[in-house]
Amino acid sequence: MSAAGLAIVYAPLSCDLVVAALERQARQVGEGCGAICTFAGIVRGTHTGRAVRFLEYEAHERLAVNVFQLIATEAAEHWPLSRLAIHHRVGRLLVGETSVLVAAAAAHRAESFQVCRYAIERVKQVAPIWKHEFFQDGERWVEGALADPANPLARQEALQRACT
Amino acid sequence: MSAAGLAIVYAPLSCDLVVAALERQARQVGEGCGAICTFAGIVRGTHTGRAVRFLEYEAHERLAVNVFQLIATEAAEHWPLSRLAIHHRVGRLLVGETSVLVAAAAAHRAESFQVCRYAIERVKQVAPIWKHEFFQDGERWVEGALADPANPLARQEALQRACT
Amino acid sequence: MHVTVQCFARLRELAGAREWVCEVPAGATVADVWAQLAGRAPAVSALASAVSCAVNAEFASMSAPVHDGDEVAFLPPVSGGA
Amino acid sequence: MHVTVQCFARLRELAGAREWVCEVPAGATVADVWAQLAGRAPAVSALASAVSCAVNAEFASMSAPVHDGDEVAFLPPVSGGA
Repeated sequence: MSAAGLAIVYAPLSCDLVVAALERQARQVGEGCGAICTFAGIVRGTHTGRAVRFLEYEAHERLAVNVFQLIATEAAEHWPLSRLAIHHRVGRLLVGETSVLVAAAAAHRAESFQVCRYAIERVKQVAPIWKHEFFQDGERWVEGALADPANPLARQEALQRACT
Repeated sequence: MSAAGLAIVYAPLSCDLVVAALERQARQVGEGCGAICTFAGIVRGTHTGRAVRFLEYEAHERLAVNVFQLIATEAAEHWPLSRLAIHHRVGRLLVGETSVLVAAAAAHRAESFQVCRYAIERVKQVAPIWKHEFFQDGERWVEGALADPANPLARQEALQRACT
Repeated sequence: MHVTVQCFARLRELAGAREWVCEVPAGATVADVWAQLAGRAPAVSALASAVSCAVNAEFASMSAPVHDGDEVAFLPPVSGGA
Repeated sequence: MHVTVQCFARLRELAGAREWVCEVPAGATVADVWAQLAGRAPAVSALASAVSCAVNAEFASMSAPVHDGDEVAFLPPVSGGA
């Protein structure tokens, strides 16, 4: 698996552009591109009951792109004929905007769903990206997983969630 | 679950437009819209080794929209806070174009993947839509499932494929 | 009474027409409409065991009654969604 | 020798700077760089048990050696992807 697009982006994300670029790449592979599954993470208007004003995402950009490439390489071990794109936005995002867009292409739909789910799980586990929530009544940094791409249990969990 | 968009369409399908409309609807519901999973079915360049010139899709349009509504109602029984859009294109499609676009919105990602996968499985099982393949060396109608929305085994299979 | 018969996809090609207005007696069922179609276009019988039907854009069984003005659609096995 | 220390997110706020050039002796490890950071900005110690690190945009362990000109990044627990 190689990458149609693995990027940290400062502007709104477009599903159509990512899908079109991915399709052009994936049509060259195996039986061609018959299925693209995408996942968009979107800024919600409330979190744990607090009204969200906006979010700010911050990334270690070069490391994040390296991690996206690692995720694509991992996916290629399980789904060698699939293709993957991962775009994560940084900066200030308003409610309703897309923070992350994962797209997975394959010849058939089952594989496209699995690759897409696997990739978003891995992004959440290991990508060096941070979410800063700004509420009407305060702010907080969200801190989730200790990023460790070598942790086999985390990878196993991502595979399970991909319904493989 | 109600429908942001359940439609038979004569023009190219836009993921961005469908996602934007769905997000506006889904943000009003429950914990809001934090996740949209989409599935695009795409015209492949070869099928069973034969080079594809183009496809033509035909639908019983009114029945198809009724079936999309039925699928949305079924999904609401399992995932009451999700929202669903289904757009299926008809007419002539070239290689690389999107024939069907399903989008499922939920507060969290697991549910968005499940609803999206369930919906595309049901579309394939029961929507009154037909694919006519035109190859370099001939043509054929594709005939898959006998459409029976009341068949509980088919619905069960769709739920299983949604990894519920 | 009259019903409008609609055929789709390969069935449309076998029937030779997308729509056809058919006269049926009072009390007729979808099966009676199919029989008339098969009489007019015997080639459709190739799909007899694999056809679904809908009346006025709702799925119906072959034993469902039809009424004057109904649209009766016959559907070969479907192949949308990919 | 000199390395560039980079801190992100809450760790950046606790450190009071995104980047800081730090002088370390030959043979120093990432852990030595962290100790210097904690000396300069004690508040970062709150994250000591929950920090990952990267050298030159590759994940690295605390015991990894650093070299002159390296970029040494400290990463609090991540929260992208949603």
